[in-house]
Amino acid sequence: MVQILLFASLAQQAGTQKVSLDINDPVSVEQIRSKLQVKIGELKGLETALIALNEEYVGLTDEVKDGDTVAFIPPVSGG
Amino acid sequence: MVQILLFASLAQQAGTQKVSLDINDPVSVEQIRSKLQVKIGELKGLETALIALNEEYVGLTDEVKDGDTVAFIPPVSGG
Amino acid sequence: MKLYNITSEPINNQDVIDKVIHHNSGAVSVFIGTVREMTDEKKTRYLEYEAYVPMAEKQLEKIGEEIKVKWPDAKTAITHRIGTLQISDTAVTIAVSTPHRQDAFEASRYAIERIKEIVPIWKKEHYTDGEEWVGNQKGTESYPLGHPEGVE
Amino acid sequence: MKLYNITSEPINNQDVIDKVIHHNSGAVSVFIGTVREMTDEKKTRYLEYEAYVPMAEKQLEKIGEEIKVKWPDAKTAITHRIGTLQISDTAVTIAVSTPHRQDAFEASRYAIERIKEIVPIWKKEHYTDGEEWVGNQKGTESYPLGHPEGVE
Repeated sequence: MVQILLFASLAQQAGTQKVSLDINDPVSVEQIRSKLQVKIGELKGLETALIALNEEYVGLTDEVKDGDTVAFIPPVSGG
Repeated sequence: MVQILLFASLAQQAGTQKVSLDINDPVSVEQIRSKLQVKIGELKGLETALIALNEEYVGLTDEVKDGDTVAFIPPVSGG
Repeated sequence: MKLYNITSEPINNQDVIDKVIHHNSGAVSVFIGTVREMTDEKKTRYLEYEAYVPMAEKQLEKIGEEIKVKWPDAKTAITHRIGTLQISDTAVTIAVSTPHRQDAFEASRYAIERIKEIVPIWKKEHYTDGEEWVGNQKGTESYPLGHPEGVE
Repeated sequence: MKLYNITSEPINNQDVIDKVIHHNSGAVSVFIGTVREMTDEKKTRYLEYEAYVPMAEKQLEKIGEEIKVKWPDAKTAITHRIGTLQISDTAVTIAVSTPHRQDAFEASRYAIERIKEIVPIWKKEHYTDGEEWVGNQKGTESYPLGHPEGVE
């Protein structure tokens, strides 16, 4: 199982901060994003959000394994 | 009477922070400095010290009147 | 003593400052971000901050490490508050100590710029006439390089 | 509430910060000067600061006015301590608030540079091997322009 985290406007649109996805074999970050959209529908800003795998920024081709956490990070605005 | 104020190394050399000078007519700041040296002897750094008249920086040609305060300001080092 | 901290409590500035003062610091540059009422014509009633807390603390620590590379004698502490903040409340306090003042100013400024680039914290403005997540949340523009500068 | 202050008491940083935070400030840059132990090979035991107090407070106020001209939305407060200070004690705290952060950093930095130019405060270092007034007190060099820059 892969845990998906959503924040800010993404969480607001999804109505939740956490979504779980089942995967059998390792898949790419990009595939996780597609699966998420299939599961919960289109989220504005999801395509441009940065992505963190286990709390580190990654690219679309990085590999996601069972047990990982994938977070979608819309443009940050702290400070 | 004109009150002279000395600070830091100047006060240390003079052994005092305050010196009084009697003047009859207005004199220049430069003349005050000369009179001070006559009265208490040479002070290292006096010639290069900035001078304040009644708490404002002035030049050597400004006029000092009875009742004024003249302060000799060696290079500052606050902060 | 946690140098890089996300908290839901009010920030005590002196606590952050105390973390970086030591016998060979001579200068501390502190940056405090507070909630401002007016932004152009819009009036803020209050703000909400949300964070991906464990990653945000890691990213703050990463900023501290970047500072250490650029200014080896610097010591950095950063606390960012989350939750609901009122006008004039402190959202973030950054303290950087160095032996000499120029470095402290530069490093402190570097820290706040980097926070706005790489730390997963989000601000929602509650204006008198509506609310919005700050920072182009609609995704109509992407980051200039597709990712925040410096993120590998 | 005195915005420009020479004191012989320990400085409370938060008191200085509170003087400049208001509903339309969004950033405060605080500069804190502390007593450093090592300067090159010399080890400081303690420092003494002396000031021409009424003129020093006037000059601090003048710096605040200069900042107001350069950064009209800035609000500035400065407290400088005098007397005997131990290692890590705070000698000076400058707080500048502005609506946006760049101005706060620049104005705060401007303030500390100007303090070192025009405010009649003197520091005497008490090293482990002797003592000296800091700042070319022997008068072997004059100010580059014969006076601190900006003094008319």
